[in-house]
Amino acid sequence: MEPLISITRERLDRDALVAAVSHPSAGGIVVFEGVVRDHARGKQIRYLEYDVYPEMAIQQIHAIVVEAHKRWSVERVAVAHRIGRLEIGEASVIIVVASPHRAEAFDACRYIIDTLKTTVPIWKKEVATNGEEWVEG
Amino acid sequence: MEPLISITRERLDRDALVAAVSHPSAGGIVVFEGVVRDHARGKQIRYLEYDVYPEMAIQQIHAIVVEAHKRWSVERVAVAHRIGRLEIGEASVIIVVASPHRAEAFDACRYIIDTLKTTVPIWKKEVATNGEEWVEG
Amino acid sequence: MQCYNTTMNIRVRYFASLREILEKNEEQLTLHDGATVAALRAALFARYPRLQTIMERSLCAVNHQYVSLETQLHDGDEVVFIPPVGGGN
Amino acid sequence: MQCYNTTMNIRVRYFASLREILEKNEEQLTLHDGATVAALRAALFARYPRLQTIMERSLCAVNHQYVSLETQLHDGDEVVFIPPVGGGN
Repeated sequence: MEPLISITRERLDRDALVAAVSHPSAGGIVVFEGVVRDHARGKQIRYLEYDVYPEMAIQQIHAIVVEAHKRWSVERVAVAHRIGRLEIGEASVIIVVASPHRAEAFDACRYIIDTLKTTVPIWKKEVATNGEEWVEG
Repeated sequence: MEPLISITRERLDRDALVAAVSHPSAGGIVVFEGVVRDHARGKQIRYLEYDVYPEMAIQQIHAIVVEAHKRWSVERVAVAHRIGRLEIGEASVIIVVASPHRAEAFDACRYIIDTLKTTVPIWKKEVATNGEEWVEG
Repeated sequence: MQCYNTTMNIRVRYFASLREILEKNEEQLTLHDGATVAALRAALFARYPRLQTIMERSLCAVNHQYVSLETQLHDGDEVVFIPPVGGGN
Repeated sequence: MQCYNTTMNIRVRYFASLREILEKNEEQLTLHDGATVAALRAALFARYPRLQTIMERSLCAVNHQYVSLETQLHDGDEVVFIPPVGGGN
Protein backbone atom coordinates (compact mmCIF):
# COMPACT_ATOMS: atom_id res chain seq x y z
CA MET A 1 0.00 0.00 0.00
CA GLU A 2 1.52 3.30 -1.06
CA PRO A 3 -0.97 6.11 -0.49
CA LEU A 4 -1.09 9.00 -2.92
CA ILE A 5 -0.52 12.20 -0.98
CA SER A 6 -0.16 15.57 -2.60
CA ILE A 7 -0.09 19.20 -1.54
CA THR A 8 -0.36 21.52 -4.46
CA ARG A 9 -1.13 25.04 -5.63
CA GLU A 10 -2.96 23.65 -8.66
CA ARG A 11 -6.68 23.01 -8.92
CA LEU A 12 -7.51 19.55 -7.53
CA ASP A 13 -8.46 16.95 -10.11
CA ARG A 14 -11.19 14.74 -8.68
CA ASP A 15 -11.30 12.35 -11.64
CA ALA A 16 -7.56 11.79 -11.64
CA LEU A 17 -7.63 10.97 -7.91
CA VAL A 18 -10.52 8.54 -8.29
CA ALA A 19 -8.82 6.90 -11.25
CA ALA A 20 -5.61 6.56 -9.26
CA VAL A 21 -7.22 4.50 -6.50
CA SER A 22 -9.69 2.54 -8.62
CA HIS A 23 -9.08 -1.16 -8.98
CA PRO A 24 -11.09 -4.14 -10.26
CA SER A 25 -11.27 -5.55 -6.72
CA ALA A 26 -12.58 -2.32 -5.17
CA GLY A 27 -16.38 -2.25 -5.26
CA GLY A 28 -16.92 0.89 -3.20
CA ILE A 29 -15.38 4.32 -3.59
CA VAL A 30 -16.02 7.13 -1.13
CA VAL A 31 -14.92 10.65 -1.95
CA PHE A 32 -14.86 13.58 0.44
CA GLU A 33 -14.39 17.01 -1.00
CA GLY A 34 -14.03 20.15 1.09
CA VAL A 35 -15.16 23.24 -0.76
CA VAL A 36 -14.66 26.93 0.00
CA ARG A 37 -17.93 28.32 1.31
CA ASP A 38 -19.23 31.81 0.75
CA HIS A 39 -19.80 32.47 4.44
CA ALA A 40 -18.35 31.42 7.80
CA ARG A 41 -18.88 32.61 11.34
CA GLY A 42 -21.36 35.20 10.12
CA LYS A 43 -18.88 36.70 7.67
CA GLN A 44 -19.16 37.03 3.92
CA ILE A 45 -16.04 35.32 2.58
CA ARG A 46 -14.22 36.76 -0.42
CA TYR A 47 -11.56 34.07 -0.72
CA LEU A 48 -9.31 31.83 1.39
CA GLU A 49 -5.57 31.65 1.65
CA TYR A 50 -4.09 28.30 2.75
CA ASP A 51 -0.64 27.93 4.25
CA VAL A 52 1.15 24.66 4.99
CA TYR A 53 4.23 23.29 6.71
CA PRO A 54 4.80 20.94 3.81
CA GLU A 55 7.29 18.33 5.05
CA MET A 56 5.39 17.81 8.27
CA ALA A 57 1.96 17.88 6.65
CA ILE A 58 2.94 15.13 4.22
CA GLN A 59 4.36 13.10 7.08
CA GLN A 60 1.26 13.58 9.25
CA ILE A 61 -1.11 12.69 6.44
CA HIS A 62 0.94 9.61 5.76
CA ALA A 63 0.64 8.59 9.41
CA ILE A 64 -3.14 9.10 9.29
CA VAL A 65 -3.47 6.92 6.21
CA VAL A 66 -1.33 4.22 7.79
CA GLU A 67 -3.60 4.27 10.84
CA ALA A 68 -6.69 4.02 8.60
CA HIS A 69 -5.08 1.06 6.89
CA LYS A 70 -4.51 -0.62 10.25
CA ARG A 71 -8.08 -0.03 11.37
CA TRP A 72 -10.01 -0.83 8.19
CA SER A 73 -7.50 -2.54 5.89
CA VAL A 74 -8.07 0.07 3.22
CA GLU A 75 -5.30 -0.25 0.65
CA ARG A 76 -6.22 2.38 -1.87
CA VAL A 77 -6.26 5.94 -0.62
CA ALA A 78 -5.57 9.32 -2.17
CA VAL A 79 -5.34 12.59 -0.25
CA ALA A 80 -4.82 15.90 -2.04
CA HIS A 81 -4.76 19.30 -0.38
CA ARG A 82 -4.59 22.57 -2.19
CA ILE A 83 -2.78 25.61 -0.79
CA GLY A 84 -2.46 29.24 -1.77
CA ARG A 85 -5.43 31.35 -2.76
CA LEU A 86 -8.76 29.55 -3.25
CA GLU A 87 -11.96 31.08 -4.54
CA ILE A 88 -15.51 30.33 -3.39
CA GLY A 89 -16.64 26.91 -4.66
CA GLU A 90 -13.13 25.56 -5.23
CA ALA A 91 -12.03 22.33 -3.57
CA SER A 92 -9.45 22.70 -0.80
CA VAL A 93 -9.13 19.00 -0.06
CA ILE A 94 -10.15 15.75 -1.73
CA ILE A 95 -9.91 12.35 -0.08
CA VAL A 96 -10.67 9.19 -2.01
CA VAL A 97 -10.86 5.72 -0.47
CA ALA A 98 -11.55 2.64 -2.57
CA SER A 99 -12.26 -0.64 -0.84
CA PRO A 100 -13.80 -4.03 -1.59
CA HIS A 101 -16.79 -3.13 0.61
CA ARG A 102 -18.32 0.24 1.25
CA ALA A 103 -18.47 0.27 5.07
CA GLU A 104 -14.68 0.38 5.36
CA ALA A 105 -14.42 3.06 2.69
CA PHE A 106 -16.91 5.31 4.53
CA ASP A 107 -15.27 4.78 7.92
CA ALA A 108 -11.74 5.32 6.64
CA CYS A 109 -12.61 8.40 4.57
CA ARG A 110 -14.33 10.05 7.50
CA TYR A 111 -11.52 9.19 9.88
CA ILE A 112 -8.95 10.63 7.51
CA ILE A 113 -10.68 13.97 7.01
CA ASP A 114 -11.60 14.37 10.69
CA THR A 115 -8.05 13.63 11.81
CA LEU A 116 -6.46 15.66 9.04
CA LYS A 117 -8.46 18.71 10.10
CA THR A 118 -7.17 18.55 13.66
CA THR A 119 -3.57 17.33 13.42
CA VAL A 120 -2.08 18.37 10.09
CA PRO A 121 -0.26 21.73 9.97
CA ILE A 122 -2.36 23.40 7.31
CA TRP A 123 -3.91 26.77 8.10
CA LYS A 124 -6.39 28.97 6.38
CA LYS A 125 -6.88 32.68 6.36
CA GLU A 126 -10.42 33.83 5.74
CA VAL A 127 -10.45 37.00 3.71
CA ALA A 128 -13.91 38.44 4.30
CA THR A 129 -15.65 41.60 3.19
CA ASN A 130 -14.89 43.13 6.62
CA GLY A 131 -11.32 42.00 7.24
CA GLU A 132 -9.13 38.93 7.34
CA GLU A 133 -8.27 36.36 9.97
CA TRP A 134 -6.25 33.17 10.38
CA VAL A 135 -8.77 30.64 11.51
CA GLU A 136 -7.82 28.67 14.56
CA GLY A 137 -9.72 25.67 15.78
CA MET B 1 -35.31 20.62 -2.10
CA GLU B 2 -35.74 18.69 -5.33
CA PRO B 3 -33.38 15.71 -5.41
CA LEU B 4 -31.86 14.66 -8.70
CA ILE B 5 -32.76 11.03 -9.29
CA SER B 6 -31.94 9.18 -12.46
CA ILE B 7 -31.95 5.62 -13.73
CA THR B 8 -30.15 5.28 -16.99
CA ARG B 9 -28.48 2.92 -19.41
CA GLU B 10 -25.76 5.49 -20.05
CA ARG B 11 -22.40 5.66 -18.32
CA LEU B 12 -22.73 7.65 -15.07
CA ASP B 13 -21.14 11.09 -15.09
CA ARG B 14 -19.59 11.77 -11.69
CA ASP B 15 -18.58 15.34 -12.45
CA ALA B 16 -22.01 16.31 -13.73
CA LEU B 17 -23.62 14.92 -10.58
CA VAL B 18 -21.20 16.76 -8.30
CA ALA B 19 -21.69 19.97 -10.26
CA ALA B 20 -25.45 19.57 -9.99
CA VAL B 21 -25.46 19.55 -6.18
CA SER B 22 -22.61 21.99 -5.59
CA HIS B 23 -23.49 25.33 -4.06
CA PRO B 24 -21.52 28.22 -2.50
CA SER B 25 -23.07 27.42 0.89
CA ALA B 26 -22.12 23.73 0.80
CA GLY B 27 -18.68 23.19 2.28
CA GLY B 28 -18.66 19.41 2.28
CA ILE B 29 -19.41 17.00 -0.54
CA VAL B 30 -19.50 13.24 -0.04
CA VAL B 31 -19.67 10.94 -3.03
CA PHE B 32 -20.33 7.22 -2.94
CA GLU B 33 -19.66 5.24 -6.06
CA GLY B 34 -20.45 1.56 -6.44
CA VAL B 35 -18.23 -0.13 -8.96
CA VAL B 36 -18.49 -3.53 -10.66
CA ARG B 37 -15.90 -5.83 -9.09
CA ASP B 38 -14.04 -8.58 -10.85
CA HIS B 39 -14.98 -11.21 -8.28
CA ALA B 40 -17.86 -11.98 -5.89
CA ARG B 41 -18.72 -14.98 -3.74
CA GLY B 42 -15.62 -16.74 -5.00
CA LYS B 43 -16.57 -16.33 -8.63
CA GLN B 44 -14.69 -14.59 -11.41
CA ILE B 45 -17.17 -12.04 -12.77
CA ARG B 46 -17.33 -11.33 -16.51
CA TYR B 47 -19.96 -8.59 -16.37
CA LEU B 48 -23.17 -7.61 -14.57
CA GLU B 49 -26.65 -7.12 -15.90
CA TYR B 50 -28.90 -4.78 -13.90
CA ASP B 51 -32.68 -4.85 -14.08
CA VAL B 52 -35.05 -2.34 -12.50
CA TYR B 53 -38.71 -1.76 -11.82
CA PRO B 54 -38.35 1.83 -12.88
CA GLU B 55 -41.47 3.62 -11.63
CA MET B 56 -41.19 2.05 -8.21
CA ALA B 57 -37.44 2.44 -7.97
CA ILE B 58 -37.67 6.17 -8.62
CA GLN B 59 -40.44 6.47 -6.05
CA GLN B 60 -38.49 4.48 -3.44
CA ILE B 61 -35.30 6.45 -3.97
CA HIS B 62 -37.28 9.65 -3.64
CA ALA B 63 -38.68 8.44 -0.32
CA ILE B 64 -35.18 7.58 0.91
CA VAL B 65 -33.88 11.03 0.03
CA VAL B 66 -36.84 12.68 1.75
CA GLU B 67 -36.09 10.67 4.88
CA ALA B 68 -32.40 11.69 4.72
CA HIS B 69 -33.52 15.30 4.44
CA LYS B 70 -35.70 14.90 7.53
CA ARG B 71 -32.89 13.33 9.53
CA TRP B 72 -29.90 15.47 8.49
CA SER B 73 -31.43 18.49 6.70
CA VAL B 74 -29.42 17.73 3.59
CA GLU B 75 -30.86 19.78 0.76
CA ARG B 76 -28.61 18.88 -2.11
CA VAL B 77 -28.63 15.25 -3.16
CA ALA B 78 -28.13 13.41 -6.44
CA VAL B 79 -28.70 9.68 -6.95
CA ALA B 80 -27.96 8.01 -10.27
CA HIS B 81 -28.24 4.28 -10.95
CA ARG B 82 -27.18 2.60 -14.12
CA ILE B 83 -28.97 -0.45 -15.53
CA GLY B 84 -28.32 -2.87 -18.37
CA ARG B 85 -24.96 -4.44 -18.97
CA LEU B 86 -22.02 -3.12 -16.93
CA GLU B 87 -18.39 -4.09 -17.35
CA ILE B 88 -15.81 -4.56 -14.58
CA GLY B 89 -14.75 -1.21 -13.16
CA GLU B 90 -17.82 0.69 -14.33
CA ALA B 91 -19.97 2.58 -11.83
CA SER B 92 -23.39 1.10 -11.13
CA VAL B 93 -24.51 3.79 -8.70
CA ILE B 94 -23.34 7.25 -7.69
CA ILE B 95 -24.72 9.18 -4.74
CA VAL B 96 -23.65 12.75 -4.07
CA VAL B 97 -24.60 14.73 -0.98
CA ALA B 98 -23.50 18.33 -0.50
CA SER B 99 -24.04 20.00 2.84
CA PRO B 100 -22.78 23.01 4.81
CA HIS B 101 -20.92 20.64 7.17
CA ARG B 102 -19.37 17.29 6.43
CA ALA B 103 -20.85 15.15 9.23
CA GLU B 104 -24.35 15.40 7.78
CA ALA B 105 -23.10 14.70 4.27
CA PHE B 106 -21.34 11.51 5.41
CA ASP B 107 -24.31 10.28 7.45
CA ALA B 108 -26.87 11.02 4.74
CA CYS B 109 -24.80 9.50 1.92
CA ARG B 110 -24.26 6.31 3.84
CA TYR B 111 -27.91 6.07 4.85
CA ILE B 112 -29.02 6.54 1.26
CA ILE B 113 -26.79 3.82 -0.22
CA ASP B 114 -27.47 1.36 2.63
CA THR B 115 -31.24 1.82 2.32
CA LEU B 116 -31.21 1.86 -1.45
CA LYS B 117 -29.44 -1.50 -1.51
CA THR B 118 -32.13 -3.13 0.61
CA THR B 119 -35.42 -1.54 -0.43
CA VAL B 120 -35.21 -0.37 -4.02
CA PRO B 121 -36.32 -2.85 -6.73
CA ILE B 122 -33.07 -3.04 -8.66
CA TRP B 123 -31.55 -6.45 -9.28
CA LYS B 124 -28.27 -7.62 -10.67
CA LYS B 125 -27.32 -10.75 -12.50
CA GLU B 126 -23.73 -11.82 -12.06
CA VAL B 127 -22.40 -13.32 -15.24
CA ALA B 128 -19.37 -15.28 -14.13
CA THR B 129 -16.90 -17.52 -15.92
CA ASN B 130 -18.79 -20.55 -14.58
CA GLY B 131 -22.43 -19.52 -15.05
CA GLU B 132 -24.85 -16.73 -14.23
CA GLU B 133 -27.07 -15.94 -11.30
CA TRP B 134 -29.51 -13.29 -10.12
CA VAL B 135 -28.06 -12.13 -6.86
CA GLU B 136 -30.48 -12.00 -4.00
CA GLY B 137 -29.71 -10.38 -0.70
CA MET C 1 -76.26 -16.13 -10.73
CA GLN C 2 -73.31 -14.00 -11.70
CA CYS C 3 -72.99 -10.29 -12.41
CA TYR C 4 -70.72 -8.77 -15.06
CA ASN C 5 -68.69 -6.93 -12.47
CA THR C 6 -67.63 -9.90 -10.36
CA THR C 7 -64.22 -10.14 -11.98
CA MET C 8 -61.34 -7.71 -12.26
CA ASN C 9 -58.30 -7.36 -14.44
CA ILE C 10 -54.88 -7.27 -12.80
CA ARG C 11 -51.68 -6.36 -14.58
CA VAL C 12 -48.73 -8.43 -13.36
CA ARG C 13 -45.25 -7.30 -14.36
CA TYR C 14 -42.12 -9.46 -14.12
CA PHE C 15 -38.55 -8.41 -13.48
CA ALA C 16 -35.14 -9.99 -13.02
CA SER C 17 -35.23 -13.75 -12.38
CA LEU C 18 -39.03 -13.96 -12.74
CA ARG C 19 -38.92 -12.25 -16.12
CA GLU C 20 -36.14 -14.52 -17.31
CA ILE C 21 -37.88 -17.70 -16.18
CA LEU C 22 -41.22 -16.75 -17.71
CA GLU C 23 -39.68 -15.06 -20.73
CA LYS C 24 -42.23 -12.29 -20.53
CA ASN C 25 -42.38 -8.79 -19.10
CA GLU C 26 -46.02 -8.76 -18.06
CA GLU C 27 -49.46 -10.27 -18.44
CA GLN C 28 -53.09 -9.56 -17.60
CA LEU C 29 -54.84 -11.89 -15.16
CA THR C 30 -58.54 -12.01 -14.38
CA LEU C 31 -59.50 -12.62 -10.75
CA HIS C 32 -62.72 -12.62 -8.77
CA ASP C 33 -63.66 -9.32 -7.26
CA GLY C 34 -62.11 -8.81 -3.85
CA ALA C 35 -59.29 -11.31 -4.37
CA THR C 36 -56.20 -10.70 -2.26
CA VAL C 37 -52.53 -10.70 -3.17
CA ALA C 38 -52.37 -14.17 -1.62
CA ALA C 39 -55.06 -15.39 -4.02
CA LEU C 40 -53.21 -13.93 -6.98
CA ARG C 41 -50.01 -15.60 -5.83
CA ALA C 42 -51.80 -18.94 -5.49
CA ALA C 43 -53.16 -18.56 -9.01
CA LEU C 44 -49.62 -17.92 -10.27
CA PHE C 45 -48.27 -20.96 -8.38
CA ALA C 46 -50.91 -23.08 -10.09
CA ARG C 47 -50.03 -21.71 -13.48
CA TYR C 48 -46.23 -21.68 -13.01
CA PRO C 49 -45.24 -24.27 -10.38
CA ARG C 50 -41.55 -23.56 -10.91
CA LEU C 51 -42.03 -19.99 -9.58
CA GLN C 52 -43.12 -21.12 -6.16
CA THR C 53 -39.73 -21.10 -4.43
CA ILE C 54 -38.72 -17.71 -5.66
CA MET C 55 -42.15 -16.12 -5.18
CA GLU C 56 -42.34 -17.30 -1.59
CA ARG C 57 -39.19 -15.30 -0.92
CA SER C 58 -40.50 -12.26 -2.80
CA LEU C 59 -42.12 -9.11 -1.50
CA CYS C 60 -45.18 -7.81 -3.28
CA ALA C 61 -45.90 -4.32 -4.55
CA VAL C 62 -49.29 -3.04 -5.67
CA ASN C 63 -49.25 0.19 -7.62
CA HIS C 64 -45.62 0.79 -6.57
CA GLN C 65 -46.17 0.31 -2.84
CA TYR C 66 -45.02 -2.67 -0.80
CA VAL C 67 -48.08 -4.47 0.59
CA SER C 68 -48.89 -7.57 2.63
CA LEU C 69 -50.39 -10.77 1.26
CA GLU C 70 -53.76 -9.91 2.81
CA THR C 71 -54.16 -6.76 0.73
CA GLN C 72 -57.27 -6.72 -1.45
CA LEU C 73 -56.75 -6.07 -5.12
CA HIS C 74 -58.83 -3.80 -7.31
CA ASP C 75 -59.59 -3.71 -11.00
CA GLY C 76 -56.67 -2.23 -12.92
CA ASP C 77 -54.08 -2.76 -10.18
CA GLU C 78 -50.47 -3.27 -11.17
CA VAL C 79 -48.82 -6.04 -9.17
CA VAL C 80 -45.14 -6.93 -9.03
CA PHE C 81 -43.52 -9.72 -7.04
CA ILE C 82 -40.12 -8.50 -5.99
CA PRO C 83 -37.43 -11.12 -5.47
CA PRO C 84 -35.01 -10.14 -2.72
CA VAL C 85 -32.87 -7.18 -3.73
CA GLY C 86 -29.52 -6.31 -2.23
CA GLY C 87 -26.72 -5.42 -4.56
CA GLY C 88 -23.86 -6.39 -2.28
CA ASN C 89 -21.97 -4.44 0.27
CA MET D 1 35.67 28.31 31.31
CA GLN D 2 33.69 27.64 28.14
CA CYS D 3 34.13 25.10 25.37
CA TYR D 4 33.41 25.72 21.71
CA ASN D 5 30.53 23.26 21.74
CA THR D 6 28.37 24.89 24.41
CA THR D 7 26.02 26.53 21.92
CA MET D 8 23.86 25.13 19.16
CA ASN D 9 22.12 26.50 16.12
CA ILE D 10 18.37 26.03 15.82
CA ARG D 11 16.38 26.72 12.69
CA VAL D 12 12.97 28.18 13.48
CA ARG D 13 10.42 28.29 10.67
CA TYR D 14 7.25 30.39 10.72
CA PHE D 15 3.91 29.69 9.10
CA ALA D 16 0.47 31.22 8.84
CA SER D 17 -0.20 33.95 11.42
CA LEU D 18 3.33 33.79 12.87
CA ARG D 19 4.87 34.25 9.45
CA GLU D 20 2.60 37.18 8.69
CA ILE D 21 3.27 38.92 11.99
CA LEU D 22 7.06 38.50 11.77
CA GLU D 23 7.18 38.99 8.01
CA LYS D 24 9.72 36.22 7.72
CA ASN D 25 9.69 32.54 6.88
CA GLU D 26 12.50 31.41 9.16
CA GLU D 27 15.55 32.37 11.14
CA GLN D 28 18.55 30.79 12.89
CA LEU D 29 18.77 31.11 16.66
CA THR D 30 21.72 30.23 18.85
CA LEU D 31 20.96 28.61 22.20
CA HIS D 32 23.00 27.09 24.98
CA ASP D 33 23.61 23.39 24.65
CA GLY D 34 20.83 21.34 26.18
CA ALA D 35 18.23 24.09 25.99
CA THR D 36 14.63 22.89 25.88
CA VAL D 37 11.74 23.93 23.68
CA ALA D 38 10.49 25.96 26.64
CA ALA D 39 13.79 27.88 26.71
CA LEU D 40 13.55 28.56 22.98
CA ARG D 41 10.00 29.79 23.38
CA ALA D 42 11.05 32.08 26.25
CA ALA D 43 13.81 33.49 24.05
CA LEU D 44 11.27 34.19 21.30
CA PHE D 45 8.87 35.84 23.76
CA ALA D 46 11.70 38.14 24.82
CA ARG D 47 12.54 39.01 21.25
CA TYR D 48 8.91 39.28 19.97
CA PRO D 49 6.58 40.11 22.87
CA ARG D 50 3.60 40.34 20.52
CA LEU D 51 3.91 36.60 19.71
CA GLN D 52 3.28 35.53 23.29
CA THR D 53 -0.49 35.05 23.09
CA ILE D 54 -0.44 33.06 19.91
CA MET D 55 2.62 31.00 20.84
CA GLU D 56 1.12 30.00 24.14
CA ARG D 57 -1.74 28.42 22.20
CA SER D 58 0.63 26.75 19.73
CA LEU D 59 1.92 23.22 19.63
CA CYS D 60 5.58 22.67 18.92
CA ALA D 61 7.20 20.37 16.38
CA VAL D 62 10.88 19.44 16.29
CA ASN D 63 12.08 17.83 13.10
CA HIS D 64 8.45 17.30 11.99
CA GLN D 65 7.29 15.59 15.19
CA TYR D 66 5.02 17.10 17.80
CA VAL D 67 6.93 17.39 21.08
CA SER D 68 6.38 18.70 24.60
CA LEU D 69 7.92 21.87 26.01
CA GLU D 70 10.37 19.81 28.07
CA THR D 71 12.02 18.31 25.01
CA GLN D 72 15.74 19.01 24.72
CA LEU D 73 16.93 20.57 21.49
CA HIS D 74 20.01 19.58 19.54
CA ASP D 75 22.26 21.40 17.14
CA GLY D 76 20.65 21.64 13.72
CA ASP D 77 17.10 20.97 14.91
CA GLU D 78 14.23 22.46 12.95
CA VAL D 79 11.55 23.90 15.23
CA VAL D 80 8.09 25.09 14.27
CA PHE D 81 5.44 26.54 16.54
CA ILE D 82 2.12 25.44 15.20
CA PRO D 83 -0.83 27.70 15.88
CA PRO D 84 -4.05 25.74 16.32
CA VAL D 85 -5.17 24.18 13.07
CA GLY D 86 -8.69 23.10 12.25
CA GLY D 87 -10.12 24.07 8.95
CA GLY D 88 -13.78 24.01 9.90
CA ASN D 89 -16.30 21.24 9.86
